Amino acid sequence: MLRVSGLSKSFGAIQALNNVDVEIARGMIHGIIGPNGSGKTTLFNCVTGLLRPDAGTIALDGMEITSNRPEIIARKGIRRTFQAGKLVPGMTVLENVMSGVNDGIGMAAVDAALRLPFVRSRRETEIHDRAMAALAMAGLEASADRWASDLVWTERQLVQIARALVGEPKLLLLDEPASGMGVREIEKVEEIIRTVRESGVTVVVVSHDVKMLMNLSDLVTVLNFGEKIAEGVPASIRTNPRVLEAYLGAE
Amino acid sequence: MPLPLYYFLSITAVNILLSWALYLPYRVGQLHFITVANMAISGYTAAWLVMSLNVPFAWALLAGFALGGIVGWLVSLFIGNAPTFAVVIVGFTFIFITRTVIENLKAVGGAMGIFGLPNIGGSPGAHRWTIMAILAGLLLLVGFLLHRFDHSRLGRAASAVFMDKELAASLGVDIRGLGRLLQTVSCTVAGGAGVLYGFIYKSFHLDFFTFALVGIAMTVIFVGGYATQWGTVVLAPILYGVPLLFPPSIQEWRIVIYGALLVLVLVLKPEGFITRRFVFSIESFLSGVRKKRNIL
Amino acid sequence: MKKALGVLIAAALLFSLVGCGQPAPKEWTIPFLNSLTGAIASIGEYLEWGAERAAKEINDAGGIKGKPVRVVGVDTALDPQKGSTEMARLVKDSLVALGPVPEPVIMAAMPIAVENGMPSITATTSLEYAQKFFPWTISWFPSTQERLAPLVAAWAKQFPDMKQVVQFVENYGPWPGMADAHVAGITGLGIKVLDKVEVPSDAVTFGPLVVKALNEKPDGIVFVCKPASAAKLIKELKSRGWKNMDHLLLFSSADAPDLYATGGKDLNGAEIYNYINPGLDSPRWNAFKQAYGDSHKGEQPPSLSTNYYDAVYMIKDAIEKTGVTGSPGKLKAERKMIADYMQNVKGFHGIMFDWDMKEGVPTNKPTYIFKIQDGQKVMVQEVK
Amino acid sequence: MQVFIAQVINGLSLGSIYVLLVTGFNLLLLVAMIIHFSYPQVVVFSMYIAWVVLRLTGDNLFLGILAGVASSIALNLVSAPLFQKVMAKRGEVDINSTMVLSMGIGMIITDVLSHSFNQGLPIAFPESLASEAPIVRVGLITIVSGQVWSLAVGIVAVAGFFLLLYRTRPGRAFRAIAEDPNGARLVGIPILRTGLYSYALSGVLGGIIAVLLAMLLGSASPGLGEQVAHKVLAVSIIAGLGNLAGGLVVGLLLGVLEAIVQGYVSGSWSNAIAFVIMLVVILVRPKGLFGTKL
Repeated sequence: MLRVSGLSKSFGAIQALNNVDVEIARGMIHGIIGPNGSGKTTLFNCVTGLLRPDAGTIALDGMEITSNRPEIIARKGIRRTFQAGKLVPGMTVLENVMSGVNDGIGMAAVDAALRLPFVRSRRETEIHDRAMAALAMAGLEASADRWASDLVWTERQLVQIARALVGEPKLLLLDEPASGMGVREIEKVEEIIRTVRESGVTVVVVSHDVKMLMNLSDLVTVLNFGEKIAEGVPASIRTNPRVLEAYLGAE
Repeated sequence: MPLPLYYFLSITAVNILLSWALYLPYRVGQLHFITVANMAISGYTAAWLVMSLNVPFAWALLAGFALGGIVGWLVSLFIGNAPTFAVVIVGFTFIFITRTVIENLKAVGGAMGIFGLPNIGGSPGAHRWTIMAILAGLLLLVGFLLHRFDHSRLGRAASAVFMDKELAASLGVDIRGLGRLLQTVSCTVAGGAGVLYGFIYKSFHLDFFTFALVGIAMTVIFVGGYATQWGTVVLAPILYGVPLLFPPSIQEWRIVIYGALLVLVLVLKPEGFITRRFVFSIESFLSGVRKKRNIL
Repeated sequence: MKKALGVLIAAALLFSLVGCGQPAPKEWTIPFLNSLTGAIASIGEYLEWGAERAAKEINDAGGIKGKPVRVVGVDTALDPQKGSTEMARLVKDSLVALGPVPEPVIMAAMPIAVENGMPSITATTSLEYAQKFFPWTISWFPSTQERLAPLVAAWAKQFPDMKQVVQFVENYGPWPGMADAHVAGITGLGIKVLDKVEVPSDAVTFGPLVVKALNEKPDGIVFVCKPASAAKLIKELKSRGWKNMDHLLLFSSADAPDLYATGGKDLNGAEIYNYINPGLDSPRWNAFKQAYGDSHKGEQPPSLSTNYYDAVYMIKDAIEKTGVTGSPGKLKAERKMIADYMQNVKGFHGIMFDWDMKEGVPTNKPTYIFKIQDGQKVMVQEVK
Repeated sequence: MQVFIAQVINGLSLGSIYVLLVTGFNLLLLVAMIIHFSYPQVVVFSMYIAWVVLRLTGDNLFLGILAGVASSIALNLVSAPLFQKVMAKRGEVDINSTMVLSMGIGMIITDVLSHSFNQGLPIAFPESLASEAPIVRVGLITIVSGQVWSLAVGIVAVAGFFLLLYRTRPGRAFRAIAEDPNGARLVGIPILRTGLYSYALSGVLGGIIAVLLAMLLGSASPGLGEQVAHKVLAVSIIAGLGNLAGGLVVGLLLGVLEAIVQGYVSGSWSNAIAFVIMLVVILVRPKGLFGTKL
């Protein structure tokens, strides 16, 4: 469903991505792995339009989206989370999740202006219900009214996933969804990711946590110094000599 | 209505409108000082229409709103999603240009100013009631729109932009479009407020629209609280009203007290006095006791 | 927190409803809307000093109709918002007021006095501003056009060698109009007015303006700008070799402490015109000078310091000569009596000279040209 | 031609004021990520302190200058914790809260100066410090020593701080703390001491600027800081925030531009024209002419 071909991006002298091809198939959990600085997040940033690639194309369902603005790409069904766990601290959990739905400005303005105070439009009701459903999927239904600034790290990651889901993505990009978590929390995240996939969303997970990705992914792509060095099912990656070399015995 | 109360309320209302005009673009992190220039542009234009062309006040006021909106919209085409710094420079530039142009325009009295704006509705009493009615209506309308904005996906989108533009974009927020909307509405409100400001005084002078006015609005917003529209409503009357009660010996140190207050609040209560949490607890109380709180 | 805010708002509203309190029937209260804080607070201070000096003299001599007079300073802080609200508070029950002081506050607040029929003397602004509010104020200065043209001409006549003149003009309030009046006077003598060099009000350095002016090769220069700017322009001129100091003429608004504080000895020899003559020798003036020096580290009274002194005496005259009683019941009629009286005062005894008012405009105030010497003004001539 | 040269020299003299102030402003940005909108007011405050001491000591230049510098350091160290407290986002400039805090500080300084010093009247510096006598005069072209000093110190300061911040260990430590205090602590930089040094350093610069402005302008008034604050901020933004060399170039350019406009076009339009040109630049290059250096 997503085809990345010949993608290159450099920052000054650093070649963050060098002629990378990745193909994400529908319904998969696709893992992208690589040491720090291998270009994983840059890849996400290019796909979501936050960075303009130097070369290469990105196509979603056969339609090229390479030069689209980020909000257009988001509305076409690609949603992501951030490694830093970016939530708006001054909003509640529910509001943060609801902020995942954004329509055109004009429509939204009219919709907002033409209501009495405390009366919610049909669209807002729908967003609210979707947000509650997404929170339920992340197991955070009970935390809907808490303030985002009061959440712990793990909860922030889960709220981010819920916020991405509420936009009804075709493709969900998760950037280090389990960084800084303990074993049991990681298992919980894995479980949520599987549930998401079962609901029909294709998932791409970026991580340097090899163990988790091997557990989770149907297919794994390995990046190192901006280049794709291997791709395959987890079992084949485990034994790939180039991967072992890149990780210098990390496994 | 007692005269001092009329001036206190009407000037406070203008201060609230101006502060709201600054508050709106600040929801996406833009300090849009052009609003003060807008007050002058629309105010002088409306005064000129009334004085020189005998246009009825209602039309002149509408023209003031429209002119503010048009200027704001045209500028927003260039700086809809500009970084704060660029927006600040735009504001300075417009304040300086507006000042210089008006100073040199004989038609609006140049450096002297405009004297003797007529009473709306014929008598001073009718004038005051008209001004109060318009201001009250405007406060309700703008306040209502702000409330709706803050409780809609636009408000949530603005909060996301305020925190992180990359995040907002990846959530599908049209940052440029949102900035344009907020800037245009802000400038429209400021334009109308400028017209009313002059008609309260029945004169226009360039020194009505200085950086001091920016200072008032900024203090109101930051001390009152920049995350909700209500801090402005509470702080504008206090900041303007309480010093009127100071004995002369304290009067003298008023500006120092303002400054110290601003510094203290920023340091001790960064979100200002009226925080979002505080407003939420009131709103959830209003919308039904203990009912599951909803985001409207 | 919320409760405290509520109490504050309620207090504010209540206070503005109640107003400043009724004027004590046992004394004459004259509120003075003045700029006691902010950028021109130093001017506000000596304006107020003058008014209070008059009140003290009057009280020492038995008051007005046997009742003491009290000047109450009301700070407007250069702020039109504050000025208008304070004025609204005063017009409820004040018989007469002084001020407001700077032009933006006058424009915001005077319409309230006019609308409510309360006289308020704006004794520091020019005719152009004051006349918009007649008869509820009077102009302290005569017509700009009629007065300044001969005044500047008298200065120029001193120097037969002077063939061409440049003006430095700041675009503030009535100043461009004053510059135009100067042009009329100078060209009347056949002297060429070369150029108007505009002085930006926030200028920090003055080299560019001075080079522009000097490049026109003027023999004389007239200054129509803020006192501090004028002083810095003169310093800059001197450092670029200007020698004929008496060929420099400063207009009356530049005659303020800022000028001397900034310019110091560099001003020596420059000429300045004004409406009061500090060198006058009269008991009343000498006492004023002495008292001012005593409370201001020996300084001379600035030129505007007598304006509100005279204004308080004019109010005294108005009350005594028109039979004003000060009773709250007759407020409206007595305000009108005072306003009408002041519009056409005949033979008012000012601290320096006697003058008449005609329809709100002084007709026979003398004007003077001085030479500046070590921060003092030495009279050159009186211009009738 | 002679006029043109004279005006360019005038412009450079005005520009050197902007350069000095913008360098101090940028230094605070670089070592502490602060937008000190009221930095010029702080400098003017130091000028006043220097003036007070000059008066008290019978124009003892050494003590006067020392007092100016000391007061600048003191003011900087006092305001430092306030700024650190309000900064929500580390590692990037938090324009909104630091700028507003700075506005508050500026309000206080300006008002205290207009109350408590010389009855609010302008202050004039003694001849020994602020000599008006030109060292060069050819026709309309004049140069006074204050102009030479200001420009020279401006250039030296830019070069010196550039080298210090980007080429030396202590300088890199200042930068590291500004960008990421926690990271800096992890790599073993003594946070408190280094932080104090960097604030003290910008205080020293502020004091020197105060003395130079006293030499160049010969006088000061409570409103002087406000008069130039907008332009200093604008110069820093146009050049690229924190870009020392850019601030030097743009500061001088703005000075020359203003002088040329005042000399050949119109004094009352000089602000408007200068800001329109700056506006065009910022719209074309939102990150400034020379790029942000933070």
